[in-house]
Amino acid sequence: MWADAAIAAVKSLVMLLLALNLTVLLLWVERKGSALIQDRIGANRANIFGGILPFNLGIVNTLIADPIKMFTKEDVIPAGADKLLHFFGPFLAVFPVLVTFAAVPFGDVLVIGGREINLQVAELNVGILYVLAMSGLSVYGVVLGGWATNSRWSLLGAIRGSAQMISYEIAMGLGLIGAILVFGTLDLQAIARAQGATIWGVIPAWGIIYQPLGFLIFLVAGIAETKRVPFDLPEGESELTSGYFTEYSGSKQATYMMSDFAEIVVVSALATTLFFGAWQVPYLARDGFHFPGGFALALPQVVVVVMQVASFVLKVLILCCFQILVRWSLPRYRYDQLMDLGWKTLLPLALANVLITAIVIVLAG
Amino acid sequence: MVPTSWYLALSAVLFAIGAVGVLVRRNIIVVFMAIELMLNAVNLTFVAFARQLGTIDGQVIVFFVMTVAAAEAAVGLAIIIAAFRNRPTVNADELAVLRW
Amino acid sequence: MHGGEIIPTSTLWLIPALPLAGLLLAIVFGDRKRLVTIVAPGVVGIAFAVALASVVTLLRAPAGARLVDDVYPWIVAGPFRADVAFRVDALAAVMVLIVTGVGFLIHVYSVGYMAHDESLPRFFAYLNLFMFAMLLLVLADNLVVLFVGWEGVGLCSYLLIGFWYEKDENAAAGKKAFVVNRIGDLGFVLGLLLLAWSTAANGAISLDVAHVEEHVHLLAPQTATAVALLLLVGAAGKSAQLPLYVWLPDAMAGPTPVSALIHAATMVTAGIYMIARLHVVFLASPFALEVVAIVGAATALFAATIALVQTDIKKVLAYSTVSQLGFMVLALGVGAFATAIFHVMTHAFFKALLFLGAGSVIHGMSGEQDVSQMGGLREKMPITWWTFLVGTLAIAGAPGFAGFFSKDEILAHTWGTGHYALWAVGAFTAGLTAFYMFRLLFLTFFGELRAAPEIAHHVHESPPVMTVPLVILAALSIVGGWVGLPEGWLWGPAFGRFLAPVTGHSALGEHGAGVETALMLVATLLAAGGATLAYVFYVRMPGLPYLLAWRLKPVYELLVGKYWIDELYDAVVVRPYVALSNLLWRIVDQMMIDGAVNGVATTVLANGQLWRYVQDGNVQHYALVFLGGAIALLSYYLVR
Amino acid sequence: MLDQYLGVIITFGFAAVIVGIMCGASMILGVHHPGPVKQQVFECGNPPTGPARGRFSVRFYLVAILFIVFDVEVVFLYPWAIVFRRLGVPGLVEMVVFIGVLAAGLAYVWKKGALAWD
Amino acid sequence: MGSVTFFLLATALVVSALTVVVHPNPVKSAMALVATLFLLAVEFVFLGAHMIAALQVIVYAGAIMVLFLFVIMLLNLSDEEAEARRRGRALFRIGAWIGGGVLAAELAALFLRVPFPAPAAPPAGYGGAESVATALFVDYALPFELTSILLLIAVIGTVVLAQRRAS
Repeated sequence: MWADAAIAAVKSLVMLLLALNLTVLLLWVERKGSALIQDRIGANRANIFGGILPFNLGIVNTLIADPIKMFTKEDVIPAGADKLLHFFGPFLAVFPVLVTFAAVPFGDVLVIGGREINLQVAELNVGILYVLAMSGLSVYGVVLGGWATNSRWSLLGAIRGSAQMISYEIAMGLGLIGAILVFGTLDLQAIARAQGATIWGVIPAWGIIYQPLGFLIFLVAGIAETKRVPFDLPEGESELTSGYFTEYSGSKQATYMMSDFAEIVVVSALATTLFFGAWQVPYLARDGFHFPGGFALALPQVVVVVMQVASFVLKVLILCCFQILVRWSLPRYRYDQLMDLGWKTLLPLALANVLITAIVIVLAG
Repeated sequence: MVPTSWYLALSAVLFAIGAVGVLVRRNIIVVFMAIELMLNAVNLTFVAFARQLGTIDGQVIVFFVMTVAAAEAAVGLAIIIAAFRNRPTVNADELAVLRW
Repeated sequence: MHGGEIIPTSTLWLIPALPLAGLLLAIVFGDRKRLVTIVAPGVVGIAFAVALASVVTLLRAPAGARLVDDVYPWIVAGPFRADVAFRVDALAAVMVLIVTGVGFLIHVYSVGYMAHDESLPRFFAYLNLFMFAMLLLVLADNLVVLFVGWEGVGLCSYLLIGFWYEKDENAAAGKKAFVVNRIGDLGFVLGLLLLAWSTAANGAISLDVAHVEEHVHLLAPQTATAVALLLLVGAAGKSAQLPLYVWLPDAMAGPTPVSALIHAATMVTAGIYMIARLHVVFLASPFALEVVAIVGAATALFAATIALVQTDIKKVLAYSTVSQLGFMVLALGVGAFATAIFHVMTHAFFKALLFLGAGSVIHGMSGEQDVSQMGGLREKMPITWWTFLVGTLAIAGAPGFAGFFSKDEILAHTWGTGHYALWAVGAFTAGLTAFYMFRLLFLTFFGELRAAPEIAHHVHESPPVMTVPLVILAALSIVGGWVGLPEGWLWGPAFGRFLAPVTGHSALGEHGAGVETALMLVATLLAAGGATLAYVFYVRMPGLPYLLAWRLKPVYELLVGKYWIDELYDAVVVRPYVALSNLLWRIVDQMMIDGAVNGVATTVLANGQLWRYVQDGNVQHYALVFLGGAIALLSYYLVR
Repeated sequence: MLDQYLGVIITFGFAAVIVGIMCGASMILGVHHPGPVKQQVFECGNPPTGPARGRFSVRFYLVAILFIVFDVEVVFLYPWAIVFRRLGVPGLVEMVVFIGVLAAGLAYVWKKGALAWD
Repeated sequence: MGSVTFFLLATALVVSALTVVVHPNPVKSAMALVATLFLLAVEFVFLGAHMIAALQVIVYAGAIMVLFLFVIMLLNLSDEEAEARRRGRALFRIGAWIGGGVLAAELAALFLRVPFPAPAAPPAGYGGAESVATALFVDYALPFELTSILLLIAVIGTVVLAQRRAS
């Protein structure tokens, strides 16, 4: 019993660290990426080793200097605020997101000493529902954040933010249903393995091929969920100062920032798992490559696993960069446009998608 | 294996707490929450009996109970909002008049 | 006695109809006083003429006959039948002549007496109404019609006593008279009903006098006694006998002609006439007759003693009337029905005379009635003085005058039928009568005038319209007595013989004529004694009465207070009655009935209040009740 | 059946620890100089106006209600999606009716303007 | 699973349920209710109802409680303890608490008295998505359709009620 616990612990640590590192990495990517896009230098002040290198990528700046500054700042709690809720605001904003990674598979099976370790923290039979449940809880982070600080503007920001999140949660949910229809199961590992197959022997059977519209709806809803531009109305609004976490400072504000990026990573991870063949490398089975031409290349099990994990991380990274790219290129939506998009376009579209997929499956047999 | 009757006893306690909540609290919304609590206690009994009998029906019924609870919450809160618009109070005593 | 020849006529209804017409005319021409003063007496005069004619036809008819005028079938209800029918037999003839004759004279007198009164038409209307009712009573062939007349006269006496209703005591006197009469009438009605019920034969209930006379044998002894006693109660009410006499003295509140007509001559004799008419019933129960006699004698003595000390001229005459009525009832009681009627006639003449005389004195003294204020009116009012003297002699029973013959006959019959004690009472009362009458005479007409100066120089003789009736009545008071002489004198008891067929013979018993003359001597001596005693008391030594009064203080107080009968009645009957009604009103009505109703209302209200708190709209309270219910249910399962 | 959730529980534990540290860090490491001005609600510099927790339009509340209803719909779709292959056409018909009715609800709300953000 | 964990979980549940009822601040009692629902979801997992547990979190904790929080914020409800202690209420409150206690005791006594046989080991996949789904769409098809109508009515009702009427 304890061996399982240990393995599970290792797996969850690996997953959490992976998620955290990716989140932090994204921080840097965004700072430098946005500078690159907008043809400016970006963060390059902090430099530990006195400018050994000719160029300063600002890694030190965003990855070391900023976090330290954030954690050592004074934690100002406004008058009339509710201490307990003030602490639980950011806590509930990040916690559900981190926990969602438990269901995401990052590899096939690792065989060590005769034990097959499923590279997925928790093989949940109700995988996707678990993910949906956790994403639902993150709404509380926003709501409590706004209510606790006793400031009218942050309350307004919180209400708008949460209204936006819940509107797009439905669309996200419906988007996934298309994929589930195709794969017929809620267990993410099963879905990932199903994507190993090939259509007509050549095309890798990734979700996106079956569900292009589903993927699109899911991605848009995902971005909206993360409240990032073009949907970052809650904090970006000119009159709302910085939305519901204006009254937060120090590590709490850092936590809220981090929740943003964590959510981006989660959305990318889910997108990859469902639509981009999770850890699947085209034509790679457990024992090695099986190219369509009948040509096969045997590989040791460890190499296969490494390749699978690498492909998973790579895909997630690509999607994250895409989302950051989106942030710095699209103008911000007006709030009524935002809601209309959510309710009047995405929702009907998703419903239609579900019906079409169902009909196609029934016809195709 | 925890015997089913313990679960039932636990749900009884939860139900009683919900009932007291309905009686004691003056704020209608909290009364409403107490009612939700009572509903959940009942759900617990359903699931406990489902396990006891080994059938799935109990769980399906909980499914429907949740739907009904959702609809009830929606309409109930709509009524409270409408009542609030006429008389700016959520105090149960002040809403003792059968019309507003 | 019964079944005399019936002579049908069709004129008798005129006698009562004429006064009725007079009444209607008085109502219609109420505003023209002169016309009313002519019509009212005229109508009564014509009625007297018609009555006289019918009596003449009766006299020409064989003895025991009667004129019957069957007007129309009034009540036909299954076995019971009552017609409006009039009869004139010997008894009715005497009565109708008295009523119309004396009535006519009093009407004429009233014209003068009431001349200055502005509501004169109303007075004459009432008088005519009274005449109509009295004639109905007297001429009735059917006891129901008699009863209608009986009530009519009761009403008129109430109206006339309370004629000057502005003053409260007059109205109260009227009410008192009416109430006491009603009590009497109740007895009378019960008597009639019992009589009708028990004399019903072969399916026919009738109150015809003839029918009653035929079937009186059907009455069982105790029923007859009951009927007789009830009829006596009626008579006592109407003729002011002992228990129910209290209203007569108060009736003096009415105008003097009224007292004369109603409370002397006619109405008060109705009771006597009724008993005479139904003597067959009384004969059927000797015990009742004894009671009647005793009541009569007692009333006579009782009233006479009170009259001794009265100072109001009309009150003295009122008590004297009660006393004389007592004599008549005594006569009836001893079976001398004819003698009673004879005394009714003579009494009508001299009592009317005395009352009208008193009226003219009061008229002269401009309303003063207190004898102590009068005196020495001989010179100023000669005619009134002389006629009053004749009246006093007549009532006292001076030989040759009317009262002498009728009263002695009564005493003779009382002795004759063995009622020696009653005779003694009667004789003694006769003495008292003489004493108080002469006391009145001397106080009024002898000595100096004791009135105040402004009244004194106003004293004047009454106008002829008042004095002429006085003179006529004085003549009658003298002549009236000669109709019924004692046996052996001239034409003997002609009056008795005339009435015999109707009222039956009242044998004088075995003593015959000798006894009667002896008794007459004794009575006359007593009367003379009374008169001289009065002369000594009030003319020779005026101080003596006061000395005697002071000496016999308690007796004097008793008499002046009229034995406190009124107070007694008040205490025994009126006050308890009022108390009872108060009690009933306060406890039964207020507390029990209202209480019950209000009680129900208040309990319902209280209940409502109580339960109002249960439904106070607070949802959480209702929820608590839910919880209670649930716990109760569960505890049942726990216990089971 | 507990093994499935072993991973979840452990992840919950680690995540709680990590987030707790992150949130609480500045409270412990940070400096403590609370001042009235510093504690003032930030409104672009000017002093806060009006009640802190003022009311807002009922529009948001409507969105929340619609969210519940459609969330329940989504939740019903998931189990359907899983067993759809075995149900075949009847399953499809069932779901078409279900989605049709709720689409009618959405249309009603749409026409009534509950979604219009004026 | 052991009765220790059960008792731990039970006490946590009871404590959070009590906070929902007792705490004067509506927002705090709402969060307590969310915690209660979450713990109940965990109970469902222990009872083998994985699917229901997930749904519980999604529908109840995720949707309904958000609505409650929205309404609380919408109506800007202040703390309630000020007038909760109104004098007339004291007797009523005590009565209610006693009533609740008696009810709980009676129900618990009744349940504990029943000799439930040890439940048989559940079939494979019991409580999982497939088993619930098949039951739901095969045996309970009609109630499933009725719930859609119920939801439609709820939507229409809410819109009608919440809309600002012409008055």
